[in-house]
Amino acid sequence: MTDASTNRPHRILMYENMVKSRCFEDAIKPAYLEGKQPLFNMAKGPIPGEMHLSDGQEPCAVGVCAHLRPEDAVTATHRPHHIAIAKGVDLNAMAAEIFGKKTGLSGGRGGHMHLFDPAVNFACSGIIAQGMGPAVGAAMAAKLRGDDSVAVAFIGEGAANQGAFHETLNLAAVWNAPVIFVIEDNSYGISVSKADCTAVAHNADRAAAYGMPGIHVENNDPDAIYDAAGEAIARARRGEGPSLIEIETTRLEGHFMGDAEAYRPEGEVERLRAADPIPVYRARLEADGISRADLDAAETDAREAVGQAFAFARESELPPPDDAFATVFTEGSRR
Amino acid sequence: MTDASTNRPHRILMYENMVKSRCFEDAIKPAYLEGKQPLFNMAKGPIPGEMHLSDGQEPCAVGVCAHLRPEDAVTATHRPHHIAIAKGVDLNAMAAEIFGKKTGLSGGRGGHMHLFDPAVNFACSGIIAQGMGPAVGAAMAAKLRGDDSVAVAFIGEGAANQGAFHETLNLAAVWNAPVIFVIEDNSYGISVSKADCTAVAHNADRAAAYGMPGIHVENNDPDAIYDAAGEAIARARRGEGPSLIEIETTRLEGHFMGDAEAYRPEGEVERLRAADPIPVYRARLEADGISRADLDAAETDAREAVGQAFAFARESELPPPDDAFATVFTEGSRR
Amino acid sequence: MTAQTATRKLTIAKAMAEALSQEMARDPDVLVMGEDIAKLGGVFGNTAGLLDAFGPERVRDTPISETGFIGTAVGMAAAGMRPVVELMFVDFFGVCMDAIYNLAAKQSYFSGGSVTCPMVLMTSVGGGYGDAGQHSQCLYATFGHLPGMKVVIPSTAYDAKGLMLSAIRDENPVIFMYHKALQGMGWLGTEPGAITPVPEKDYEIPIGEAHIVCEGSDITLVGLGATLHHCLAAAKSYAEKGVSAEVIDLRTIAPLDRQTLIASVRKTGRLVAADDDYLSYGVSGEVIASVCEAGVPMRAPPERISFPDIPIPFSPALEHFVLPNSDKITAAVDRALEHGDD
Amino acid sequence: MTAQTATRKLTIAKAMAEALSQEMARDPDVLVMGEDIAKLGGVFGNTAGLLDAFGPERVRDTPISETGFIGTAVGMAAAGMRPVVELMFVDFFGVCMDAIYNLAAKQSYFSGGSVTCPMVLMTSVGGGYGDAGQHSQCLYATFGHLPGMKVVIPSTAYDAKGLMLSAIRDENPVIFMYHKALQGMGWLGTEPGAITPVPEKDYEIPIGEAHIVCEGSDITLVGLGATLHHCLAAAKSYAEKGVSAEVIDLRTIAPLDRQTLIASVRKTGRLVAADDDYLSYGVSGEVIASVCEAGVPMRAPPERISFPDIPIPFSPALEHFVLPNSDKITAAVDRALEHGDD
Ligand SMILES: Cc1ncc(C[n+]2csc(CCOP(=O)(O)OP(=O)(O)O)c2C)c(N)n1
Ligand SMILES: Cc1ncc(C[n+]2csc(CCOP(=O)(O)OP(=O)(O)O)c2C)c(N)n1
Ligand SMILES: [Mg+2]
Ligand SMILES: [Mg+2]
Repeated sequence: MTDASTNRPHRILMYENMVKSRCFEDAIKPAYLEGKQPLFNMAKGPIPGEMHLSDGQEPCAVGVCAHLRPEDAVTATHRPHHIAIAKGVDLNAMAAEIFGKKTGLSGGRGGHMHLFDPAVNFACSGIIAQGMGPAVGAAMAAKLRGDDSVAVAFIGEGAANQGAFHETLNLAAVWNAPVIFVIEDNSYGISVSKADCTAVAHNADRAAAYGMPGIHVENNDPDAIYDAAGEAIARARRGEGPSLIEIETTRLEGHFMGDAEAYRPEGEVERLRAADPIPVYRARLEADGISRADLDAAETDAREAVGQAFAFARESELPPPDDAFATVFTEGSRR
Repeated sequence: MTDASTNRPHRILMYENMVKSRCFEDAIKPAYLEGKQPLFNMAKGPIPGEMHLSDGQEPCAVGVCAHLRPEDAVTATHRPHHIAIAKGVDLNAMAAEIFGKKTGLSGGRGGHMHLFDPAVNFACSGIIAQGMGPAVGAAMAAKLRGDDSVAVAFIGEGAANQGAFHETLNLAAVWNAPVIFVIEDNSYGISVSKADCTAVAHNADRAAAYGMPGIHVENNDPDAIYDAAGEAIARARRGEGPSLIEIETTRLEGHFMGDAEAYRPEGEVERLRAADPIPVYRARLEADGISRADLDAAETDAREAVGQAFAFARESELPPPDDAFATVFTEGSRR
Repeated sequence: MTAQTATRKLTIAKAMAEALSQEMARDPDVLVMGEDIAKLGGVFGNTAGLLDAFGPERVRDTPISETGFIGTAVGMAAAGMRPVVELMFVDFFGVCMDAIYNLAAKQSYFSGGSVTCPMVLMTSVGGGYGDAGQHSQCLYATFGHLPGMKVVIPSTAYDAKGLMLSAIRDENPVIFMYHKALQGMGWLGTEPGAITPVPEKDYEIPIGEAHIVCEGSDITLVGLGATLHHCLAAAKSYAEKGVSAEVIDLRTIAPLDRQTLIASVRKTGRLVAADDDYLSYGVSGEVIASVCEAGVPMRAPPERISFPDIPIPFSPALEHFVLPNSDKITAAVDRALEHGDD
Repeated sequence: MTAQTATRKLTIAKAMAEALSQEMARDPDVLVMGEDIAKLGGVFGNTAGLLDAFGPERVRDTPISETGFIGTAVGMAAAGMRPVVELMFVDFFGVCMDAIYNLAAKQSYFSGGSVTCPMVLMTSVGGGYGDAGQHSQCLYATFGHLPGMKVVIPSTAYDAKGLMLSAIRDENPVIFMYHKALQGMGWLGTEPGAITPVPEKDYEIPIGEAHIVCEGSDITLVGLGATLHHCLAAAKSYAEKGVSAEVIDLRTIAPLDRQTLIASVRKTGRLVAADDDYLSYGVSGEVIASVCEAGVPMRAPPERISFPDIPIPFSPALEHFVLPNSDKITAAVDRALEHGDD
């Protein structure tokens, strides 16, 4: 097993991506609210529609993706920003997509829940657990072609009660697919707590129903996630099949922007914010002797990249209306 | 726990229902082939369509249903005859339904995969795992009304890889529903063996993923099934929630009539027939001192009931064509 | 009280919640299940207050297991309860359609009427607010095409309450589609015409009957949900020009009230149908086919305004270009009116 | 060899299997997955021989997990493979439609064309052999209504091979519906007209083009799959009476070839459309609407013969009463011909 505490380059990169992801969400927040005030109206402003922020869940994304190559496929959910960033999705095109611009990843057709970047094999979806099948498929394609790339499907703990979860874990195990299923357990599906809708305390225990390893990672800890993911991914690359990793993480914001969060117990948000993984991780890195200068540099790089991306998105043109009719079908055929 | 070996009335009834079910299938076979020879054509004859026989699986039905009352709901599958008979479905109306007659359970609208008898709360379906939700619903209705009736969902082992299996077991556990899920493991889903499509050796082990008891019953043994079901049903009646029971059983016929069964290993059918549960159970009952006279009487009663049912079915009229348009919607509404 | 009642205006969300609450008080067999319908009161507000009023036994948050809880509702309905379940967005039908169209919708028929399925499936439809291709669909025809279920969609709060009471009391599965652009949630913006006076008293709106919202003689405009309001806006603009448009709200998609449509076009001789579901094999096409196969003499070719056969794009620059609106309806009406009486 | 080829007749099942086998030999990225498609060769024979020829890596039996393996196929397609998956009966779409309509069908659009989904979903349709309400449906319009997928259905073995080769080579998801009454499995009985000469050579039939099977001037008959053969039977009977019917096989439901339909009815002035899917929001209604909205002058009201809006009953006494057939088409043609040139 990798000893994360000594694996400095990864840890600084992980920290940088955590900060980049948070900066990205922090840049989204005011932009999203433009035109939606005083009366919040989701249809208005430069970024309409639902907006699911990933604040607090950064460790899951960076700890797993630190092990991945561009050719390794990742499928994410309706809450995709942190994962997209950790996987190396083009930040400018991603921001532009969220602003519905011509220069966006899909020219504004997809929006924030439908980010596709084939250059780094990233995709996400607005349907719970929908990405799990495609991850198994990407893994099987690699296996059939005989290369050692893998696929990772990220889901929330709420998705672990969807039928697709069962079908894809079973299929992946039967076919010995090099795929890793990662559950970001932020303990809520919108307003419904995991305890109120899940028959087991730890979804990792469900791995036994598919004869695959199930790993439970506590405390939203980037290094522990890095280690667990490292083993599971190495295992998959060795042809030893799928794994399930369940990560205890935290959702610091509402389910989507505008969520009143009345369903949260008194003081929960404050408690979670007090354990914000970003300052916690920075403190640990400093304690482990990583220089403040290096960490400050990482933060600066992250901030600048996000600043550039949002500038690019804002400056970009909206797509011409006729673009609505393009790419419904891919032209041509294999002759 | 009930000591089945001393529980004579149940055992004789169980044996009678096993024989009745087998007689029913034996009566179906020639009737189904009428008009389908020399060239087998599923569309022809008094019983068109697919025909899924239950030969060999009788122990599952009788061992479980011996504990059930008319108000306890049972949902079955595309292979429903043995379960319907063990649950006490009107045999005449059932046979008539399979012949597509006006006097059938649904006037010939449903056929052999769609047998509904509200008098004994029996239903079945042609869609894999579709009956599991309705069983949870029947169980919840009983729970909410405060009576101690239960529901049982029968499925095949192939259905244990369908998403509905996961969703309904989780929901039943979360809501503590008085429902028992019974897997008839005949080791095949059409031509696909359980081993080729299931990531665990025993589906009973999947119960742990829902925090419910999982019981594995070996050897297609009616008494062992009776005991396991007795405990699970008593548990549900006491309000202690759902259970999963997996039964090793055998499919002595093809998946449906006309199945060439080329996918079976050499000699498998012969081996299974040598362990036909009906003669095996009769021998045990005799060894346990139940008189041949009682068992012969049970067989005679079973034969006569089936003979009567088929005579009734054959004599009955076909429905008038216009019946096709009736009962699509139930008239009236609650005012 | 009655004075206040008469003038009391509600949103569709509140009208739905009131109907549910009144029926739950009246009928102990009614219960509500779905994702986020209890503690949260429904993402779209239509179950607000029910948990406090009726408790967690009858108002149940579910796991994200649509096949599981809809199948469960069917079993409850067969056992004599009257479940109202929510499918948060109609776009999600793909994960649970079997339990709806193959189970709930066929239970009466497969049992020859001996087992009923009195349940309501509430589901939100429609776009226009930038929620993209998996959260903005309508799928009216997807449900209307399949037998054994009734499908209704209110265009006003008044209709929402009356249709909901009828739906719960119906002995059959009823798909109750509510349009997000009409729902009256502040955060979604709302068509003002959908917020109407709603009597507190118990009343039903018959399922299966279209509603002639305003009578006219020159052209028939047919809409439902959001497009009904576009049709009304178009009709208004023509009234000023002295053109008399008859506007029909389908209200029920299945069973479709063909008589009312045919009678209207017999009178007007012109037809423009508008809906925001996909065009091909869709609602407006069925309206046109039903009128034409009846041999109604037409003074102009019938026209339809529907959502084109493309996924719903996210960017407002794209979505608003392809969404039906009153301008598109007006353009179609202009074309129809150009045709004289030949 | 070529001589034998020219006259060699195949069933649709064998034509599908031949197309799959030839394309798998030609293109290493093609693989086949589904329930009972390997060892058994497909319940409906369309994958017979593939396992022996190409082995278990490329010919994969799956668990009964349609959502799982169809979603998996989409991931394979995105990765550059060309999966052909089988949904044994179209009736089962309800357990996996999300992976089809919300995932496969929208991948190109959501990615702005940067990720493709070249996959084929083969699925059996149709009844008439007593398999009842969950194993006899057609659901053409259910698939045709939703954007992003192409939908084809062959009426002959010749079309089956050419459409299958086109479908596998298409860069988009193609739903390949094969009709059980045409499939040519002895145990299902078969329409003899579906068993046709099939060249061994590689050929494609363009997706999106309807096929004028026979030209005529008095009336246009439109069918697909099984009803195409009913239309041909009806046309034959009229030919003897000196009435010239033009018969069109839709072949592709989406995208629908409206031009061909419109041009034909412009010529004949009469239209009868027949399909065995449910009537409302269905195929024949769309055919009628498409012709009428084009303002084609008609000599008689258009008619449709479809399956009524009821679940499919089991009893032959009921099923054969409600199924479309050539007599029902003939009756509609008679009604249409009564109308002179007004
Ligand atoms: C099939 C389906 N059902 C319901 C929804 C609505 N929905 C969107 S997000 C969400 C909660 C998901 O919870 P979880 O999986 O824990 O992810 P999280 O939001 O916590 O990141 C729900 C129910 C959906 N998008 N898809
Ligand atoms: C959702 C769905 N998928 C596929 C089928 C086709 N099918 C009918 S029976 C069957 C095999 C079922 O195997 P199992 O559950 O073990 O039951 P058994 O036939 O062995 O009794 C399959 C795949 C179906 N009816 N429904
Ligand atoms: Mg969560
Ligand atoms: Mg089995």
